[in-house]
Amino acid sequence: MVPYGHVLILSTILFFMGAGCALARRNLIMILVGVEIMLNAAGIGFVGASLRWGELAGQGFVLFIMAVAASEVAVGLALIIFVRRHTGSMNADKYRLLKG
Amino acid sequence: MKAILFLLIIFPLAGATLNGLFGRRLPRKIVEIIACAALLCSLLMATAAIINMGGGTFNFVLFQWFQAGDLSVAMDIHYDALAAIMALMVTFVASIIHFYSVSFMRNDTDYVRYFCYLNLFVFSMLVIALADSLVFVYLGWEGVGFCSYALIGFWYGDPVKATAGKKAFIMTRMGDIGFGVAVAVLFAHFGTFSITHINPLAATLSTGSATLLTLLFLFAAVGKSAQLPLTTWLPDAMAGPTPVSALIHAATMVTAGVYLLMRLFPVVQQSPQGMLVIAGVGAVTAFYASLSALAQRDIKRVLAYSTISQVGYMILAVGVGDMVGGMFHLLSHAFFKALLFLCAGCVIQALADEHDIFKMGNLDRHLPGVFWLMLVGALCLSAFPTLGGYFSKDRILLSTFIQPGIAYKVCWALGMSAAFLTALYTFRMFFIAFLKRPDGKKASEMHQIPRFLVIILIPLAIVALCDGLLNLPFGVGKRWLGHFLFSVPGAVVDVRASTDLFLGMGILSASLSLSGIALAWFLYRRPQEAREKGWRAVLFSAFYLDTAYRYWIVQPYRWAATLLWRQIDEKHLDANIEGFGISFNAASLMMRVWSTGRLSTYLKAFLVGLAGLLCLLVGRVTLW
Amino acid sequence: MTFYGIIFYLLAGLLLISTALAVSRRRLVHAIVYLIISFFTTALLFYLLGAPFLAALEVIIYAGAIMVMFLFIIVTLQLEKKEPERESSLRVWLPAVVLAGISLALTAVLMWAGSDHGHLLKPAMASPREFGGYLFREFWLPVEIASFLLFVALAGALYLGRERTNGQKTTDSKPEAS
Amino acid sequence: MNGFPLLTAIIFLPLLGGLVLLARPDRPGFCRMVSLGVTLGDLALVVLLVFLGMENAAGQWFRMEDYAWIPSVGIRYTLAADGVSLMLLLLTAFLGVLSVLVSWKQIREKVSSYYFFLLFTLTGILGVFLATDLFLFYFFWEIQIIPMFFLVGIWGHEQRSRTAMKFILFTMTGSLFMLIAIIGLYVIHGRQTGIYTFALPHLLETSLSIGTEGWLYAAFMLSFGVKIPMVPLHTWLPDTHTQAPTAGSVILAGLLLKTGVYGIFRFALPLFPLAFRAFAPVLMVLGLIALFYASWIALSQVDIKRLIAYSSIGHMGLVVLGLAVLNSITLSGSLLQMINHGVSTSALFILVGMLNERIDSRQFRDFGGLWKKMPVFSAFFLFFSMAALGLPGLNNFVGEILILIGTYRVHPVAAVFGFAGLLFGVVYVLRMIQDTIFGEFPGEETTLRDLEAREIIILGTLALSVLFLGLWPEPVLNLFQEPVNALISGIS
Repeated sequence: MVPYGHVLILSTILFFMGAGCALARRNLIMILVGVEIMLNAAGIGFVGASLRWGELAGQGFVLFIMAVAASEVAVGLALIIFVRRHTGSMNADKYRLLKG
Repeated sequence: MKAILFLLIIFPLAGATLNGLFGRRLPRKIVEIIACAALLCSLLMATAAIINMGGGTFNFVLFQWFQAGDLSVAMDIHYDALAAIMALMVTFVASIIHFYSVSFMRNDTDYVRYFCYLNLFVFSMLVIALADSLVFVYLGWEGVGFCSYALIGFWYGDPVKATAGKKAFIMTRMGDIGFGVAVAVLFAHFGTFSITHINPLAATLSTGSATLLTLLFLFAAVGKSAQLPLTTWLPDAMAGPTPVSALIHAATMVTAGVYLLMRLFPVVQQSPQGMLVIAGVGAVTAFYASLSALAQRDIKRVLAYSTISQVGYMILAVGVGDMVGGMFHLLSHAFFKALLFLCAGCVIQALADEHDIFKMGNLDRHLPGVFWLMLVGALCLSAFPTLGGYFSKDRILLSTFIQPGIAYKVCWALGMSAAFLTALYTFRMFFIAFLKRPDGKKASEMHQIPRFLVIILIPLAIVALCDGLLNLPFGVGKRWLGHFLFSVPGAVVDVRASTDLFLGMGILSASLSLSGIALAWFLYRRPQEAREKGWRAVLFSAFYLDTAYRYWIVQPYRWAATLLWRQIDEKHLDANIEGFGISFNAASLMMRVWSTGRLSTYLKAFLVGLAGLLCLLVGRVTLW
Repeated sequence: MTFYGIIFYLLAGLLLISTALAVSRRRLVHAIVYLIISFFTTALLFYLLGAPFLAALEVIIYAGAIMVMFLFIIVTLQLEKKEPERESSLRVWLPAVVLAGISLALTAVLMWAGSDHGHLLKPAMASPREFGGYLFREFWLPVEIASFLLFVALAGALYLGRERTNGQKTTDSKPEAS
Repeated sequence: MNGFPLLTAIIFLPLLGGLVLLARPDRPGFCRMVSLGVTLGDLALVVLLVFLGMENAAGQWFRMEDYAWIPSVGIRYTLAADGVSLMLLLLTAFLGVLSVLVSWKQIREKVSSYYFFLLFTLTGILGVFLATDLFLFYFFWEIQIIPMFFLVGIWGHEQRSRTAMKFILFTMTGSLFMLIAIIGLYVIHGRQTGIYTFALPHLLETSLSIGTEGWLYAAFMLSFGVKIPMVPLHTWLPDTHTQAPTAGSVILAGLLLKTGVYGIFRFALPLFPLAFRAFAPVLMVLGLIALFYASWIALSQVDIKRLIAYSSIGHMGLVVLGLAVLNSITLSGSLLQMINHGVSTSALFILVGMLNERIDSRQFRDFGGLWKKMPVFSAFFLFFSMAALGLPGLNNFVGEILILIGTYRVHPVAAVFGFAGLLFGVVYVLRMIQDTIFGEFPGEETTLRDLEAREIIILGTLALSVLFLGLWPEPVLNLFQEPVNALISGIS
C-alpha cells in the first residue's frame, strides 16, 4: 500500500525537474522537453488523485492534458523549424522579439 | 402710482435696450431721440410721482427675484420723500446732460454705445434711488459702477483712459465688499433685505452690531463716493467724456454713497461711534481734497477734487445726523457741479481738448456765455452768500458745531477751513482760465462750438442759482425741503441752535467764502507761471496717496500674482504632482529592465511567481 | 511494504532517475532517449494506479508520436552538428535549481500540512470501457473541443512549417545566404 | 408615456447618433447635420422631461428607471432624475448643441470621429447626472473621461498629447480611489445587512464607524476634488483648457467640472454626513484658497484661455464653499452657481475660440483694440465678462450672493473673505477686457471679420440664458428646493 502523499511528492519532484529544465537549458527543444515533463508530472498527480477519490474525472483530465500536449508539441516544433529557418539558431536567448 | 414708478425706472432701461440691440442699424437722429425721449419721459414720471404722492411713502413689489430657503429677494420699490427728490434730481440733471451730449458727441462715431451706457446708468441710478430691497439696491449700485467703468474708458483706444476706468471699477468694488458684508449682516439679524422692514427694527440692534453695520456701509459709501482712503480713482475718472464726468462723477453716482447712508439712517443712528467716524471721514476728506484741488492744473481734476471735497461735506452731514442738510447740499451740489463740468466741457471743446488751465486765459472774451455760466457755478461752489451752496454748507457746519464733544469741533474746524479753501481754489481756477493774459488763447485758436451747448446750460444755471430757495432758513419757503423730508426716518427739520449761533455761523462762513474769493483775486488775477515745486508738488499729487497705492498695493499684487503662478503653481504644485507621475515613470523604467525579451528571464519570473504563490499558501497554512 | 508498494517505489525511482538524466544530457538525442524511458515508466505507473487506458495512450502518444517527432526534427535539422550546447555553467543552473528546490520544499511543506497525505491508496482499476463511457457521458463537449484543438494545431503546424519557395517573403532565405 | 424609458433615451441618443456618424466618415457636412440634429433632439427630450417631471413628481424624484444589470453582484441599472439632475441635464443638452455649433468650422479633420467623441462624452455626462446606482455612476464617470481624452489629444493645440495624458492621469487616479471606496462601502453594507447592492438608497442606511467613514469620504473627495478641481489638485485644468479645442473647453468647463460638485451633492454628502461635517472647515478653507489663489494667479496669465481656466478654479472654489457650509441657502446657491458658471464660462471659452479662429493666437500680446474691428464680438465679450465678475442682473451674481449671505449666517469670517475674494475676481476680468477689446490692435491693419449669424445665434442664446438666470432664477431655484430640503433633512 502506498500513501497518497508519496504519489504527490513524486509528481511534484518531476514537475520541478521539468521546470528546472525549461529554465536552465537554452536549447529550444530542451525547453519544450521541460514543458512535456511538467505536463507529464501533472498527469501522474491527476491519476493518483483519481485513485484516491475513486473518481474518474482525474483520468479524464489527463486525457485532455495529453491532447493539449500533443497539439502544443506539434505547433511548438513547427515554430522551432520556422524560427530556425529565419535565424539559423536554436538558442532561446538569441531571440529578443518579446522585448517591448 | 405703480405704473408711474414702474415707467420711471423702465424708460431709461428700455432706451438702453433699444439702442443696444438695434442702434447700429438706426440713423443717428433716431438713436439720439430714443435716448433723450427715454429720459424726458422718466423726468415726466418723476414729476408726476412727486405731484401725486408729495412726501408720502409708497411700497410695492415689481416682481419676485429669487428665493432659497428663508432667503427671499424681490425687486421692489420703496418710494418716499428722499427717493422722490433723488429721482427728480437724477432725471432732471440727466435729461439736461443727455441733450448736452447730443451736441457734445456730435463728432464721435461711437454714439450708440455712449447713449446706451448713459441710459443704462440712469436706470441703475434710479434703482439705487428707489429700490427697497438692499439686494436690488446693490443691482443699481453695481450697475452704476459698471457704467462708470465703461464710460470712463469710453475712448478705449487710449490705454491711460481704459486703465482709469479699470481703476475706478476696482476701487469702487473694494467698497462694495463693505456693502456685501453689510447686507449679509443685516440678513443674519433681521432675515430680510427690505429697507422698509429694517429701519423700524433698527432700534433692536445692539450698539456693537450697529457700529459694525455703520462702518460697513460707510466703507461702501467711501468707495462709491471717493472719500478717504479710496479717493484716488475719481481724479483719474476725468478721462471720460465731460458730460459723463458731470453726470456720473459729480452729480449722481458719487453721491450714491451719501444717499445710501441717508436711506439707512435709522441703522446709522444707533451707533454714536459710527457716526463720529462718518463725520471724521467726511471732514478730513473735505479738507484733504480742497487742499489737493489747490494745486491742480487740469480743469477737470480741479473739479474732481472739489467734488470729493463737497461729497465730504455731505458725509459729514450724515455723521452729525443732519440728513436734511446733507440732502440739501447734495441737491445744490448736483446742480452747480453739473453746471461747472458742462461749462468745462464747452471750454475743452472750444480749445481742442486742452485741459491745462495755465494754457487757457482770455476766455472771458472768446466765450462770454460760458464765462457767465461758469461764474454762476463757481460762486455756488464757493458758497457765495445768498446762493444755494451757501445755505446748505452753512447748515451742515452749524449742525457740526452744535454736536457735543471736541471731536466734532475738530470736524467743524476742518470743514470751515475747507470752505475757505474751496472759495480759493475755485476762483484760482476761474481767474487763471478765464481772465485776460498776454500768453492766453487768441481768437484764431478757438474752435467753433454749437450754441446749443451753451443754451442748454441756462436752465441748469437758473436752478443752481435758485436752489437755495428750497430750504431757506427764513422767508417764504422756509425749510420747505426739511418739511418735505419730515416723513423720512431720522430727518430733523430744524437745526436746534440759538439765533445768535445761527447768525454768527452764517456771517463767519460768508466771510470765509468772500475772503477766499478775495485772496484768489489778489493772488491769481495777474498772469501766472505754473510752478510745481515744494508744497505745490505735494498738493498736486494729492499727498502722494495714489503713488503710495501704486507702490505698496498694486505692484506687490501684480508681482505676487506672477510669483504665485511661476513659483508656487508651476514650480511646486504642478511639479510635485507631475513628479509623482515622473516617479511612476521611473519605476516603470526599472521594471522594464526585467523584460529582456529572453525566454529564460520570463520563465524565471514565472517560477519566482510560483514560489511566491506557494509561499503565500504556506504562510496561510501556518497562520491557520 | 507490499508487492504493490515495492513496484511503485521501483517505478518511481526509475522515473526520477531517467527524467533527471533526460534533463541533464547535453546531447539532444540522448536526452530524448532517456525521456522515452521516462514516459514508458510513467505508462507503467498509470497502469499501477488503475488507468490502463491512459497507460496505453501514454505509450502511443508520448513515447510514440511525440518523442518520434522530436527525434525526427533533431535528425532532419541536424541540430547536433551545428550547435552543440555550451552550457552547464553554474550561472545558468544555479537559479533554476535553487528556484525549483525552494518551490519543491514549499510544496512539501504544504503537503505535510494537509491531512490527506497519509491516506493509503487501495488498488483499483478503471476499465477502458468504463472510462470511455464516463468520458462521453460527462465530458462530451470538452472532448469535442480537444479534437478541434488538435485539428487547429495540425493546421497551424502545417502553416508554420511549409517552405515558402517563391513568394513575397524573401526574408526566408536570408539567413542561409549569410 | 410613462412606460417609455425617457431617461435612457436621453442618455443614449447622443451615442447612437455618434455611431451613425462613424458609418459615414467621408461626409463631414452630413456628420455636422446629424450631430446637430441629435443634440437638438436630446435637448427636446430633456425639455419634455422637464414638463413631464413637473406633472407627475413623486417626492424628490421626478422619474426613475430601474432594471437589473448584473444581478449576481447586485448591480442595477437605476436612473433617477430630481430637480438638480434635471437642471444639469438641461445644461448638458444645451451646451451639447452649442458645442456642436462652435465646432462647425473649427474642426475640419476627421470630422466624423470628432463628433462621435463629442457625442460620446455627452452620453457619459448625462449618465453621471442620472445614475443612482453607485456602480453605474462610476461606469459613466469613467466613460465621460475617455472621449474627452481623445478630443483633447487629437484635435487639441500644440501640446495636445502631453496634456491629454496629464488630464487622464489626474482624473483616472482620482476615480480609482473612488472605485475602491465604492467597493468598500458595498462590502461593508453587504456584511451588515446581507444585501449586496450598489443602490444609493440602500447604501445610505449603512452605519459606518467614524474612521471608516472618514477614509471612504476622503477617497470620494479625492476623486471629486480632482474633477472640480480644488486647489491643490487643479494643475491639470489650465493645461487641458489651453490645449483643448473650443468645444472641449466648453464641455470641460461647463459640464465635466460640474460632475464633481454633483458627485459631492448626490453621493459624498449624503453617504458620509458625519465625515462631511467634520471636514467641512477644511473644505471651506480650500474653497476660499481656491478663490483667492486662482483669481490672483489669473491676473498674471499671458494666455487668455489659461486666464479663464484659472477663473473657473476660483469660481468653483466659491461653489465648494457653499457646499461646505451646508444650509439650504448656500446649497441652492452652489447648485445655481454651478449652472451659472457653466453658462458664462462656456460663453467666454466660445468667444476665445472665435477669436482664435480669426487671429490664430491665444496670447494677450496679439490682442487689443478689438472693439474697433469687431464691435459685436466685443459687446458680447464685455457682457459675458461682466457676468463672470458677478454684475447683478446677470447670472453669477445670484449664486454668489446666495452662497455668501448663507455663509455669513454660519461662518461670518468665511463670508467676509468670500466677499473680498470677489474683488480679486474683478481685477483679472478687467485686465482681460482691457488687453482684449480695449487699447489698440497690435497686429498689422487687416480687417477682422465680425461675427457671423451662426456665431451670433450661439452667443445670443447664451446671453439670453445669462439674463434669464440673472433676472428670474426663481424656476431653477424652485427645482432645487426639493432635493436640497431632502438632503438637509436626510443628514440631520
